[in-house]
Amino acid sequence: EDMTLKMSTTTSTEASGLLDVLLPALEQDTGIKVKVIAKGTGAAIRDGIDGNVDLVFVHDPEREEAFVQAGYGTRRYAIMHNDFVIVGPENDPAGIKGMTNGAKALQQIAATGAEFISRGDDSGTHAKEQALWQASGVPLTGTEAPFVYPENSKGWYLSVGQGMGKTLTLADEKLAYTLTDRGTYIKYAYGRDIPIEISILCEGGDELANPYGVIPVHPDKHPHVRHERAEQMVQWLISARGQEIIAGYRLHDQQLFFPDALTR
Amino acid sequence: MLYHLTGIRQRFNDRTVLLIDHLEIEAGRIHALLGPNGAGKTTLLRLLAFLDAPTDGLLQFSGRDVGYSRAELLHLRRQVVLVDQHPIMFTTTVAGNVEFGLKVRNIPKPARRRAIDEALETVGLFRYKQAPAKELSGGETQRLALARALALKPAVLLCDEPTASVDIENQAIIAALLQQINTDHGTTILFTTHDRVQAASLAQRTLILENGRPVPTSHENRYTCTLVTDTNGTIHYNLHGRVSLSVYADTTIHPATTTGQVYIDPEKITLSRHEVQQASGSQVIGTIVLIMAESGKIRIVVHVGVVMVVLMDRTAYERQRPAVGETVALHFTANAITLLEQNDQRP
Amino acid sequence: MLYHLTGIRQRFNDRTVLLIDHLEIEAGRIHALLGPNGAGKTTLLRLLAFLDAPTDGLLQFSGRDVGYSRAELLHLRRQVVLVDQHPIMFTTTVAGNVEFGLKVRNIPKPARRRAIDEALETVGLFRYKQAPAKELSGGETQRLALARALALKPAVLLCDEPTASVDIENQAIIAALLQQINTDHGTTILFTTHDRVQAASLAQRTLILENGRPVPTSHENRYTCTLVTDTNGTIHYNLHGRVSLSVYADTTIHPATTTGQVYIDPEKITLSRHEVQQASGSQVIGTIVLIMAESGKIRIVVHVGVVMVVLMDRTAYERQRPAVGETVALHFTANAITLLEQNDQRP
Amino acid sequence: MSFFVDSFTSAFRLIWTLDPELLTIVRVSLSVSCTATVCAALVGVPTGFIVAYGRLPGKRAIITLLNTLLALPTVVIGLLVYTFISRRGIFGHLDLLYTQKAMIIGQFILIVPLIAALTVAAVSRVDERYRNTAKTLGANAWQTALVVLREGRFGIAAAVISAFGRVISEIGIAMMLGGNIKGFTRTMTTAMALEYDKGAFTLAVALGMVLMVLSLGMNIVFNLIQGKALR
Amino acid sequence: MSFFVDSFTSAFRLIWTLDPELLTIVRVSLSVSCTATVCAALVGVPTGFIVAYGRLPGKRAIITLLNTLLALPTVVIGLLVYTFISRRGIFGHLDLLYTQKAMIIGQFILIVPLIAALTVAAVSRVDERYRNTAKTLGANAWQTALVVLREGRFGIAAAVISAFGRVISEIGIAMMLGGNIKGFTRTMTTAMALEYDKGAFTLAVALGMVLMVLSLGMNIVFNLIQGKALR
Ligand SMILES: Nc1ncnc2c1ncn2[C@@H]1O[C@H](COP(=O)(O)OP(=O)(O)OP(=O)(O)O)[C@@H](O)[C@H]1O
Ligand SMILES: Nc1ncnc2c1ncn2[C@@H]1O[C@H](COP(=O)(O)OP(=O)(O)OP(=O)(O)O)[C@@H](O)[C@H]1O
Ligand SMILES: [Mg+2]
Ligand SMILES: [Mg+2]
Repeated sequence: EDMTLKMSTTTSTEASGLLDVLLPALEQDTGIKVKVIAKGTGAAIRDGIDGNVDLVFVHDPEREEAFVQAGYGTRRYAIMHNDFVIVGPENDPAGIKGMTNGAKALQQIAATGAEFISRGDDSGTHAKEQALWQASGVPLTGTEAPFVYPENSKGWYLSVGQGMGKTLTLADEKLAYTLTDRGTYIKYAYGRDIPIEISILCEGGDELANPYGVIPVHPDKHPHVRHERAEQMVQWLISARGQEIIAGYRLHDQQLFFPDALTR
Repeated sequence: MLYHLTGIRQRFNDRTVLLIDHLEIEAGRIHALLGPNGAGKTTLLRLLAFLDAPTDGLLQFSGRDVGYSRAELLHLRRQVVLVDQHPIMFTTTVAGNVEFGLKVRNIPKPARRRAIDEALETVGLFRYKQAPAKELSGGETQRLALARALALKPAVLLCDEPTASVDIENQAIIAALLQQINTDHGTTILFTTHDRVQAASLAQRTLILENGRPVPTSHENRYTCTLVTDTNGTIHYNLHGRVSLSVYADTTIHPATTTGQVYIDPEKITLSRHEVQQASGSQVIGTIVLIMAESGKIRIVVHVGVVMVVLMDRTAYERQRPAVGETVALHFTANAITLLEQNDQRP
Repeated sequence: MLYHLTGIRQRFNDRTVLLIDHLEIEAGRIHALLGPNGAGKTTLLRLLAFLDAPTDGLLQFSGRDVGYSRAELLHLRRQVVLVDQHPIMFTTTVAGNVEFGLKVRNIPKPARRRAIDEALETVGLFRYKQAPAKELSGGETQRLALARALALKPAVLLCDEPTASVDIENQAIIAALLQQINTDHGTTILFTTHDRVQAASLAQRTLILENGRPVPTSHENRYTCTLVTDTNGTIHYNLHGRVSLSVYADTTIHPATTTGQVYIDPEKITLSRHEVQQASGSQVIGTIVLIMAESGKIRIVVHVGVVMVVLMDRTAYERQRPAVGETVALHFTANAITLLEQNDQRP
Repeated sequence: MSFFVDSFTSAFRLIWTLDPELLTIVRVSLSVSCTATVCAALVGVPTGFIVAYGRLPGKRAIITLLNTLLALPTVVIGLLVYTFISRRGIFGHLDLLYTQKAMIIGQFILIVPLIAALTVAAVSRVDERYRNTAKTLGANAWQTALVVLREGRFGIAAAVISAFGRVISEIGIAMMLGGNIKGFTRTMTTAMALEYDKGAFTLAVALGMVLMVLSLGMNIVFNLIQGKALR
Repeated sequence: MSFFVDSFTSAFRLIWTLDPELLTIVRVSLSVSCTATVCAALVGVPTGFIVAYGRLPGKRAIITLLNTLLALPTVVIGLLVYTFISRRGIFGHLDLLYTQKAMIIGQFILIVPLIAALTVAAVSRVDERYRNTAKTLGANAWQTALVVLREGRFGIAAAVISAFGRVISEIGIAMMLGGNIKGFTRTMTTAMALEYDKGAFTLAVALGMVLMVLSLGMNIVFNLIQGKALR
């Protein structure tokens, strides 16, 4: 019982299948069992704030930083990253195929008025999309601060407020563009029973990086958390063994995640 | 013939509760249907109302076989209305209940209103017109059920104990009413009752069921008895511990029998006055409590400890002129008393 | 006194259906409760069974005020059982229905079994013991309801029309049974009925309700009438279009009146034989259909187009000795006929 | 609990200011739920009625089946409908996916068994004498059925009301088939789920409270319509 | 549709091989749903009964309230319970969040109004004479209530069965309060949602089919227990 930890994470992490190879290895090496609770990024961090879990594993650097700043987490450990890509229909009405700069691609989509699906759920991916819009120079509106969207976007900009998988399905269904993390895309493009047909059109830009971090919950705020165990787990994750497993995880012959801890 | 039943059999859970080889019911008459509880009266009425199909047999109505297709049934049922023994009222007003049958017949509204008012007045419920039907008393409910049927002016009216819990004044009104619609509209009426006075005074023909079978006369004077052997070794029937009757010589009695049912034929009882001697085996003493006329005969009810019915010819009655309150002796002619059932339920 | 009612009033939706200033019910007797439909008989029985509390007034039982606390009610109800007018059976077997009351009294199983068998045998339903109670016929249901109550050997038995749809043999059995438990166990019995024969033969005391109020005698001979003015300008009561009666001089009639209710006091009718002359205003001709004894008097039912009841003294009866089937003339003494209601419902 | 106080204040503000976004969401929620409920009642009540009232062979089997269908998870219904109406499905050309119609179809499938099963229970309990009385008074099959329906209306109303409660509070199908598209298919519940995922619990509960107010209003209206049905 | 054929094959394989992971999930699902249903029935049936049967003031208001509560969305229930049992909540020290107990609490809250509302409908329909007959035959308050319950059992059983269908197919609360933790709080439905998220639609529907088989089995058992309740 003492060896179990609770970790909240985003749905994409769990759905990627990485945890299914990572956690058994962890248990084998350290004896730590992890109960994984997957939900939206916001709710996952909220779990940390409320002390319901021992550590959080998410991908939204800004909010992770705020979480640590507020004293809820001890420290953010960069574990790995993958990247965001902009996907869209094969016929590419906005003509963004081959572009690397996400912001420019968005600008072009806005210019042509091609349909774009926004996750609109304040997730890590959504935060990234917001940042890209800010950088694109497209005039934006929006009442609430983090929620902005292009002006005159009615009809082509759809905010769906759902997880990545559902958003991808929706984009595929509507043959629209959307921003996605590579991991989920690969699952849906290669692993699904009915593969989605939209393809990667814009990838590679630095601003499209998608870093994942792990933060143990601070025992000062929540004395009951198993901080030492959590710390032990994090150390394992950033150890060569943990990082190797992450690097070695392949799905449909594609590498999904790139270890961060060893290089930094 | 309005109804013609041939080989009709009705079963419930493998028990045959109705078995009628042949029965005809004449149009335009008033018929009384008598019989003990569980005889199958209600079951028969439900067949005649086309609510149930018989398990077996042929039912003809107005000379045509009843086919039980949906359209045909609707057509037939619009001519025949059954008033239930324990009628149920729709959850609406008194007027609403009467209106139902008229509405389904697409009677226009003004005519409907008139028919409702008329029907309610005939059964004396006009002042309850707007009251919720479920709040009526027992007898009022029964009268409303009748009004609900009468408003439809059916060709055939089947009434299951129409006056069972109706007060005396309304019993008379209902009886008069039935007679009136019979004469005015030629409505065929068939009603069940346990009241022989009513049956005799109202019906032109009487039909008796017993154990699901039509029988020529009703078995009144039927008593549960215990068999008692006296000190001489003679066996007597003992009725409810009150009356003792000697056993007719030809009767065979199984040795194990301790209880049974006896039937005393009311036409085989003679009545004599003034003989205030001791009651003996074939004679009992009692008081006359009621005398009434019944289809050509006179019915005399005598209280001898149990209630016993004597049927006299009119001429014999005129001659003897027994009076209510008189003490009389009843004599039983040979084979007046029959042992119907022998049983030994208690070990 | 077992029950003592003072100023009891029961209202439903602002309508007073029961209003009893003072009423006592004696223990150990058999009481009959008579009255027309809607008179409040069932309502009264429900009060006496402690099922409803009166809107107003004081009910005493065995000399103590009834307080309507839950524990007290349970205690009281275990002494008093009401058999409904239209009894409902629990969805179980016949035996299960009888068992219920015994079970809630924690009677041990063997005693329960014996009581069930006995109760079912007394009402002649033993052979249906294991049948589903809901499948019984109308009269069988009523008998089962009685068995269900009898099995409990209550101190007070309230029966709402216990024999309304029971066949004649079982009516006699039930009557005998009620008499027997009254004598054997001193059970107080109160039953309602519309059958005067039964009331007279069974009950030691008769109670009559009308419009929710106790009245000394029952208003029989009450008829709905229309007022007809003949060619001479004289007004007559016309009963159901059959009988015409002249209006008593003192009666004041509103000019607008076209219909009303008349009451003919049965004790103010005299009967004469052989006078086969034309019927005149104060005399009608009819045939005797029934004669019966009723608490010191003789009740004679005459069919004069409508049914009319004549109550004679025993001595007058003995003197005149009218017979069933005879044609007689009825004379009405002054103020025998009262106009009870005057109304003009139809414009 | 300050959390609930905050939510309450927030809910009050949303209603008070007639927040236009909220109004859109409420409109979508109501129109989808009401349409689905009405359609499902039109199918479910007669179905349940026929099962309870008709003399069908295998009645008990049908009832068991209906009860089993009550456990049909929203994901399965969502996927089922999805498969048919997705671009690749046989009804793909109708372009139904991610529209209110799609949500209505899904929710319809969800509650038809519920309404039917509860209607069976309600109608089975109606005294057989109502039926016979209607018949003998000359009612045709249809009119007789209406009488029985009328007498069972309390239970049937309960069935429909509980079905309405089920759809208006339903999330899975609304999410999968509607897509939670802002301004088009976002309902109270999907909005709530979104706020929850964002970690904006206060707003989620505030929306929930608005939903309860809405539902209360609907029920009061139901109650008035139903009128004297309650004894 | 080959999709459904695949799902069916897959479901069959899962059941046939008695997949150990599946067994765990089924066990969790059943134990949570059954416990929640039993507890909710123990509270909801008496509540509904008292409302329908008692002479409470404001009966109609209570019924309207119960009907309103039917529309309580799972997110709200989830958050409500979350607020209380989360580490910061007043019951935080009990460490209930993300356990089966938490799911049971949430689902209990979800279906109590459902059971109560449907029980009200079922009991209201029972003829008043049953009650009076029981009373006059000497039954105490409790025994009288049992008689009425017995006569309304068909409708009450329908209430409980539909509540069971509701919880076993429920996702939101199971997800929010159970956390879908593999081996502990993963139920049929949350597993289904996960498979769906993973894009493994076939497996999701296969799990759904297994759920339906399970539910069918439960209903057959119910049916046998209920026995002759069906007229
Ligand atoms: N629950 C009720 N609500 C309103 N009115 C009622 C209710 N119960 C009875 N009544 C009315 O009270 C009056 C008396 O009813 P009650 O049942 O006592 O009559 P009753 O004497 O038993 O008649 P019956 O011989 O027809 O059985 C009737 O007019 C009836 O309509
Ligand atoms: N639906 C049924 N299922 C099983 N048995 C039934 C059913 N209906 C009637 N019976 C049985 O059939 C027999 C005849 O019933 P029926 O109702 O016709 O009697 P009845 O002559 O009307 O008697 P009563 O004078 O008591 O009304 C009874 O013994 C009854 O128990
Ligand atoms: Mg009958
Ligand atoms: Mg009465």
